[in-house]
Amino acid sequence: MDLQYSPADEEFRDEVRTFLEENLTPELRRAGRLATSVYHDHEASMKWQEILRRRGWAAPGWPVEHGGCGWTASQHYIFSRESTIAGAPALSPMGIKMVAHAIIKFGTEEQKEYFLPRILTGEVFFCQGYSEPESGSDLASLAMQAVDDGDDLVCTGSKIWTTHAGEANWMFALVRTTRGPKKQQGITFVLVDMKSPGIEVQPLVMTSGEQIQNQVFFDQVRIPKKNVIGQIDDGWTVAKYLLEFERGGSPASAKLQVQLDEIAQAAANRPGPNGPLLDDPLFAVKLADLRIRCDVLEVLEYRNLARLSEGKNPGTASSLLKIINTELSQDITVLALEAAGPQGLAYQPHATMPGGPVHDHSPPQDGYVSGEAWQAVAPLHYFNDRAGTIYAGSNEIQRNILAKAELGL
Amino acid sequence: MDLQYSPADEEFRDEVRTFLEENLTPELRRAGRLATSVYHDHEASMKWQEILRRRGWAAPGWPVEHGGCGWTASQHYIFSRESTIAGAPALSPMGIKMVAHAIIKFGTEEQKEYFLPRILTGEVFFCQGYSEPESGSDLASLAMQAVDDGDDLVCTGSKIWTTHAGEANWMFALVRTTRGPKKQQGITFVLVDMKSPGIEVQPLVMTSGEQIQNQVFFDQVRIPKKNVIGQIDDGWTVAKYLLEFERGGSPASAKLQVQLDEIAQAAANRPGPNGPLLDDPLFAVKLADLRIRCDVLEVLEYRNLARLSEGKNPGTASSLLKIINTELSQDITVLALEAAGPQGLAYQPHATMPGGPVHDHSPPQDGYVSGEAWQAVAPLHYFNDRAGTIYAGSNEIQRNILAKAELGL
Amino acid sequence: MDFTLSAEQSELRSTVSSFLRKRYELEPSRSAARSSIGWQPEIWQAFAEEIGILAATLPEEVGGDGGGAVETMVIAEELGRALVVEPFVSTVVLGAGLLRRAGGSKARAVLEGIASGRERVALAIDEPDSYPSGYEVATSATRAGDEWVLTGTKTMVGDAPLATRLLVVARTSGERRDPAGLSLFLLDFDASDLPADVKVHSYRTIDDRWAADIEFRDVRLPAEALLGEADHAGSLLDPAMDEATAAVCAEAVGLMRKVFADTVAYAKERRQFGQPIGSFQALQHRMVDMHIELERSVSAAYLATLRLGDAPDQRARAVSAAKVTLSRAAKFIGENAVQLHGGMGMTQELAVGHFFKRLTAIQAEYGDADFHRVRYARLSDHRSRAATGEAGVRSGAVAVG
Amino acid sequence: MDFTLSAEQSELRSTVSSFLRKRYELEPSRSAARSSIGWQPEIWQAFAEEIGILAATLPEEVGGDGGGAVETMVIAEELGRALVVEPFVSTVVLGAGLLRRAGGSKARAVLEGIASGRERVALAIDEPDSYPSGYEVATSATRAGDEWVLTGTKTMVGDAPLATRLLVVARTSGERRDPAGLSLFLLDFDASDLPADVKVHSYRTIDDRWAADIEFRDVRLPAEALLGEADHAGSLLDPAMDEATAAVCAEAVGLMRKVFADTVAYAKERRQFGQPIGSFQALQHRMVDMHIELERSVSAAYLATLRLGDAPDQRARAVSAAKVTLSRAAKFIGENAVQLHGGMGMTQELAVGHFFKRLTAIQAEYGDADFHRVRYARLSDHRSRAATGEAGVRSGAVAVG
Repeated sequence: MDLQYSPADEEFRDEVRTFLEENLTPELRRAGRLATSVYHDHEASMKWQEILRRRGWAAPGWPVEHGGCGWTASQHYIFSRESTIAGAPALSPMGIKMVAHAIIKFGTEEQKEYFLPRILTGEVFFCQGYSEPESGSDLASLAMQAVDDGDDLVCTGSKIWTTHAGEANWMFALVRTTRGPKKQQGITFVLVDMKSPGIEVQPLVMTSGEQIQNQVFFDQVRIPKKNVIGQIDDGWTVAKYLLEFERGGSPASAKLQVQLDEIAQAAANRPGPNGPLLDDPLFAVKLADLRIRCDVLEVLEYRNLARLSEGKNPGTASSLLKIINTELSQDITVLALEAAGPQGLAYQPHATMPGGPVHDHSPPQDGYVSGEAWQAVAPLHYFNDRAGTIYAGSNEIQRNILAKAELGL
Repeated sequence: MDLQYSPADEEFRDEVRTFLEENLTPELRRAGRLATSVYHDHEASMKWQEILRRRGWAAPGWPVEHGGCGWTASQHYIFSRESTIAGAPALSPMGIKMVAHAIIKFGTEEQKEYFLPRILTGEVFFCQGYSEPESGSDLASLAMQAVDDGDDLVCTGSKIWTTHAGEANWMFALVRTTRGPKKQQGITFVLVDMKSPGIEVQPLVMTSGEQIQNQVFFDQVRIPKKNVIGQIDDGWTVAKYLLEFERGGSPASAKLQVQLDEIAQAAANRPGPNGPLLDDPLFAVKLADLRIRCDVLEVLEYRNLARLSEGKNPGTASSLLKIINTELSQDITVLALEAAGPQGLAYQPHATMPGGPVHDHSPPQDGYVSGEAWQAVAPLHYFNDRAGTIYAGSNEIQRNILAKAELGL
Repeated sequence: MDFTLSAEQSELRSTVSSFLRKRYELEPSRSAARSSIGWQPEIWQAFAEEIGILAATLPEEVGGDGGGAVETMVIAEELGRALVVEPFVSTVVLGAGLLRRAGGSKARAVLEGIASGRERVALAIDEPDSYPSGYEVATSATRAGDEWVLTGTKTMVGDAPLATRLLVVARTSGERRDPAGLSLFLLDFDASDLPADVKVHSYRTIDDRWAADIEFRDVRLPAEALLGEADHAGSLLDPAMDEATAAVCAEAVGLMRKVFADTVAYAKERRQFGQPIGSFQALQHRMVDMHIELERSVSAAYLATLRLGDAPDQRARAVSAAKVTLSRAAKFIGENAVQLHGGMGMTQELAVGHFFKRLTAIQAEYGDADFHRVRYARLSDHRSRAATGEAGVRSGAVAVG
Repeated sequence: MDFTLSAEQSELRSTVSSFLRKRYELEPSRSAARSSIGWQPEIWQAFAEEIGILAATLPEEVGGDGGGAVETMVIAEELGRALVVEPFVSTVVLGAGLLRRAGGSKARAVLEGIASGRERVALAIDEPDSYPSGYEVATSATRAGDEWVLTGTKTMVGDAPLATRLLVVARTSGERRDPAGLSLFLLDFDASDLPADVKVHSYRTIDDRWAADIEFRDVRLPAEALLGEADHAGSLLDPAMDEATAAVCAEAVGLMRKVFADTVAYAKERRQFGQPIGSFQALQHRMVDMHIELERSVSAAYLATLRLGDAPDQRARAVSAAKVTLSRAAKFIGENAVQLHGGMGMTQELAVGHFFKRLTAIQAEYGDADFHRVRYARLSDHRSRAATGEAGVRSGAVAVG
């Protein structure tokens, strides 16, 4: 047993570090550092994707023949970890990390040829159409009506929590082609051109004021059957396959450790009850507790990585990691808000780099910021991060999964 | 609105204080202070009951004609609160506070005449036969078989968690006289002479080593029908009536405040990382948090008291108070154990006054105690207090009750 | 022990409550809050003229009704329940509390203005480099002949952009962390028409209120700008801050009543897996815990309110106990209300999202939980608790052999 | 990154585990622990002779097998799972760790005795008036010619009643709270046959182990009783204490695996309201949280174990992280195992009650959670975390505009 990287991994890590040092501009780092949620500034994110693409690292998880890197599980982890630590913007997961895998596994040759290279360049940018207003945790109950009409499916209904629907030109969606006794059956996985007539995107304003999520209305939208992935009525198979990529795929500990470092640095300069806030025993112990939880999460991730490296199935580890990292992340946003002090109550999105437009906010003409940018990030991050325990299967659902699958209850 | 006692109440409080000062001997206070659970030293408890009886205060809650005091709700609260603060031993609740109310409400004249005065003097000492090994939270599923045989019911089965069964000469019990579709029906409330042939008491040794709880085995035990309280098959009515007296009856905040005072005093003399433990900011804040919860519980109790004083039903307040006070009490035992430090790991029941005999412990011949008596109390109290969230309807059950009755879920 | 409102207090509650139900809707109030005006002046005027809550707790000699802590609690709770952003606590509780204690004709005039709805007051105390609520003040006021010269920077001056007067805490003697040596100054104020030596940066807060950072550069104030005695502002600030803290505790109760009721209603109505989500035991227990936190909060708000007239240490301890309790509850109830509403709870579509933001902000106002925990600990006698008034605990001799 | 045991380590695990399954039952071990003997000497002898765990981690030159931190972890976890009360950690990890570092012929002889099962060692460090684990030492050893004179009182000397040797930490220079100036002395010891100048009070602990308070009254020790260098015991104690802490963390993992498995099994079997209590969602989620705590604990024990060879600060931080994690988990899992077992969980009838007591005690051993939180905070660089070795976080430039 050991906690060391292999020499080959160390070499790889150094290669990644060098690349990051050479290519991450201060502007790009800024987008990573001043992000207020998991969604980073769209433009910076796409710029970074293009830099990665040129290096051949935009989609390392794809099969080599489609432009992947053939990395080991360790290498994926190291790349993700180092990118985070260096402050690289996050790429949108919808295309590269999600639908692409469905296309690779279940798509036709034409679909692969058309979409995969365009996803890499950003020419095609996907959003996800899964949840519906009445189907959240109970995803399989989805009801978006898709009527078979010759070469097309004609869809009517609405999708919700559609991240970046405004920026996207394609959507991958689950629609209801057949109603039967088993709700998982009769679902079809489709790719939808967002310019199709009958689609209307309505932004949802979040508590942070950001408009990243949307509700997308479908009124008799025609989807050519050639844009079905897999078989009609068998979309649940595709969705389940993708779920593995959504949950616990990438390491969370690095991002959280960086956040804690930032809090520590900030608290060293903020006033506490008796000298710097960082020297306040109550604050110091809260910070220590969170750092300890991060250290432990890091080892949990390594254990998961070791299992993956041996070719084993992660099993319920993704549920476990999702619970641990989202709850830890939320607690970190609470400490950041506490460290921010009164300035953390000022609403100053103009000092941050949110993942989308901000509703109903006019920045001051002189660009004034009360306190520092990280203090402006703190409340927005706190609000947005509430999503962590709700999305991608709420933590209540994850606990149900663990109770059944892990404990046999 | 105000938080003041009325002048009449203040006068009453002074009367109680004077009585306590004059009658609480150091030995009796010791039993209160060194108790390791809600069950105080039996002998001290009975001695105190006798002193109270002579003053006419042993059973203040009974109707005046049976020896009660006719006090207002405030007066009951004040009496209980002052007794606790002064360190009086607690009386066994089984007789005076529980079965007596059943006898008064549902008993025959003979039953009243026989039992009530003897309960007061301690000549009759009751234990409770409710739970069975297979019927805990689901009390109504109890199965102790009671066969009708002329003038008697003949009982076979066993009861568990029978506090002080060894000290008791009578038991009040729920037995199954009829099996029907509704489990609450067909239960009968009986009084059982513990000297009846066929009864065997087997002590249960708790983690603290104390033997206060018992399992009581019934083998063809004959119970004369004249010892049935209420109607045969209608015992659930009696039990439900008594439940009101068991839950949230008396104020818990006073006891908890005294415990916190003791912790504070102890921590002022224990070494901390930097001077007295009490001056350690981490410890001080934990203590403050618990004291604050106590202050708030006190107000919750006053609000409940105010409702009772107006003749209103406490409703779900007893479930609410039970949850709050048992969970707070447990957290206090944790802080006490922490304050006790290494000596809190020494097993020294001889330095305490437990509510019953201790299994498998030979006190040192020289009576040596590592540290002080309160440090010896700390771990035993911690262990015993785990019962708080289990007994009298586990806190999970109380939350179910609140969800249904209070929130309508 | 009495937890019932008097007939007048009940009447006050229902007056405020029915006014807000009819006239204070979420949508228009948010729009106003986010506009350049930032609030609804006509509502404020109605507070004064129609339901009289601006005068309810002011002394009779300035046109008030002489109400006390319970009246403040009743009003603040109702304002919380409707998520009112208009500056009640800062003007009527904190501002008026300071002015009332300071006395003098100038203060009296402002109090009359508050009662009639003309004046709004903001307190400038926290500074960029000071520990929040810690009375750590570097802003100085020095005597220059008959005048005072004020220099320094204040931050997060709540409601300043709407205020007609500023109360500024400045140091007139002593070192930066010295609790003594502070003085209170009253300044005319209009954020839209400022003298050259005052610079104001106004901003919205996360809960749709307004605040400002204010820089004073050698601002000359007349002698009568000093309120009360020089160097002794602490004796005004301590009780007034405690009153304001008790009032936001009551406001928090109102906020929580609303989001809790909404959450339970939503859980009964929202169906997943073929049943209402409120039928899942894990969520039921969560809501029971929210109910418990709410009941604790109500009690804590009573505790703070009913102890405001006690001796300073008892008062401060009760207020700190309440703020710790309310902060914890606000976080627990706010976060879980969002969680149980799922994604919708994170949007501005439902009330819960807006209330959540106020519940977040209120935790930090007038000292966060840690500030009050430490204050409470400091005020608790180390050996055994002193009597907390008549209904408090009386410690017996706790030593045992 | 490798979390698999080597073939030898796996073999060791199954040897220990199958020995304990066959030969170490709860009932007889409790009886022995509560008897005047206090343990099972024949088990100890079997540890040495049959499964070799007393020598497994000792250096080869004293008859050991040269195993390291992972072997200690494997053994301690299995001992925990069987609730072994015999003094493995104090003798083989802490005692031997100190002796090994001290070196010299006397230490070597004792190490040989440990390997063969003849010797058991107890460390006397805490004192009645010292902060636990704080190295606060008033007991003094002063030179008198060729001898040392030892005076002072030690408390909660774990396993002393069973020990054949005492290691005593005494002050040879400096003030009471001075971390330097401590020295380590080796004394022959037999609790049943004491010299007049040593007074011992033996007692059982809440988890059925034994400990003692020991008073030294001008005890004269020969020069060679000093282990290592005078005034520098800290350099021996720090790493040895960290190793012992990591070992009890592993032991705690074993304890928790057992009570958690018992709890889940009980929840599946115990029926109330016509269904297994494990079908109630609130209890399911509680058990999931126990599972999460357990998985975190396993990871934390790995972290501590695999960092024992790192630089002192990295080692200490990893060990403190582990102890904080394990203490929290031990409390949560222990308390909830009892709660879910209901009344039966509070008795000595089931294993859970006994394990609960050990889980309670272990939280306080080798520094409680607060002690380690503070130590961890102190060791964390204030600006940004230093690299925690190769796999640790590397902080980039974290400043933003």
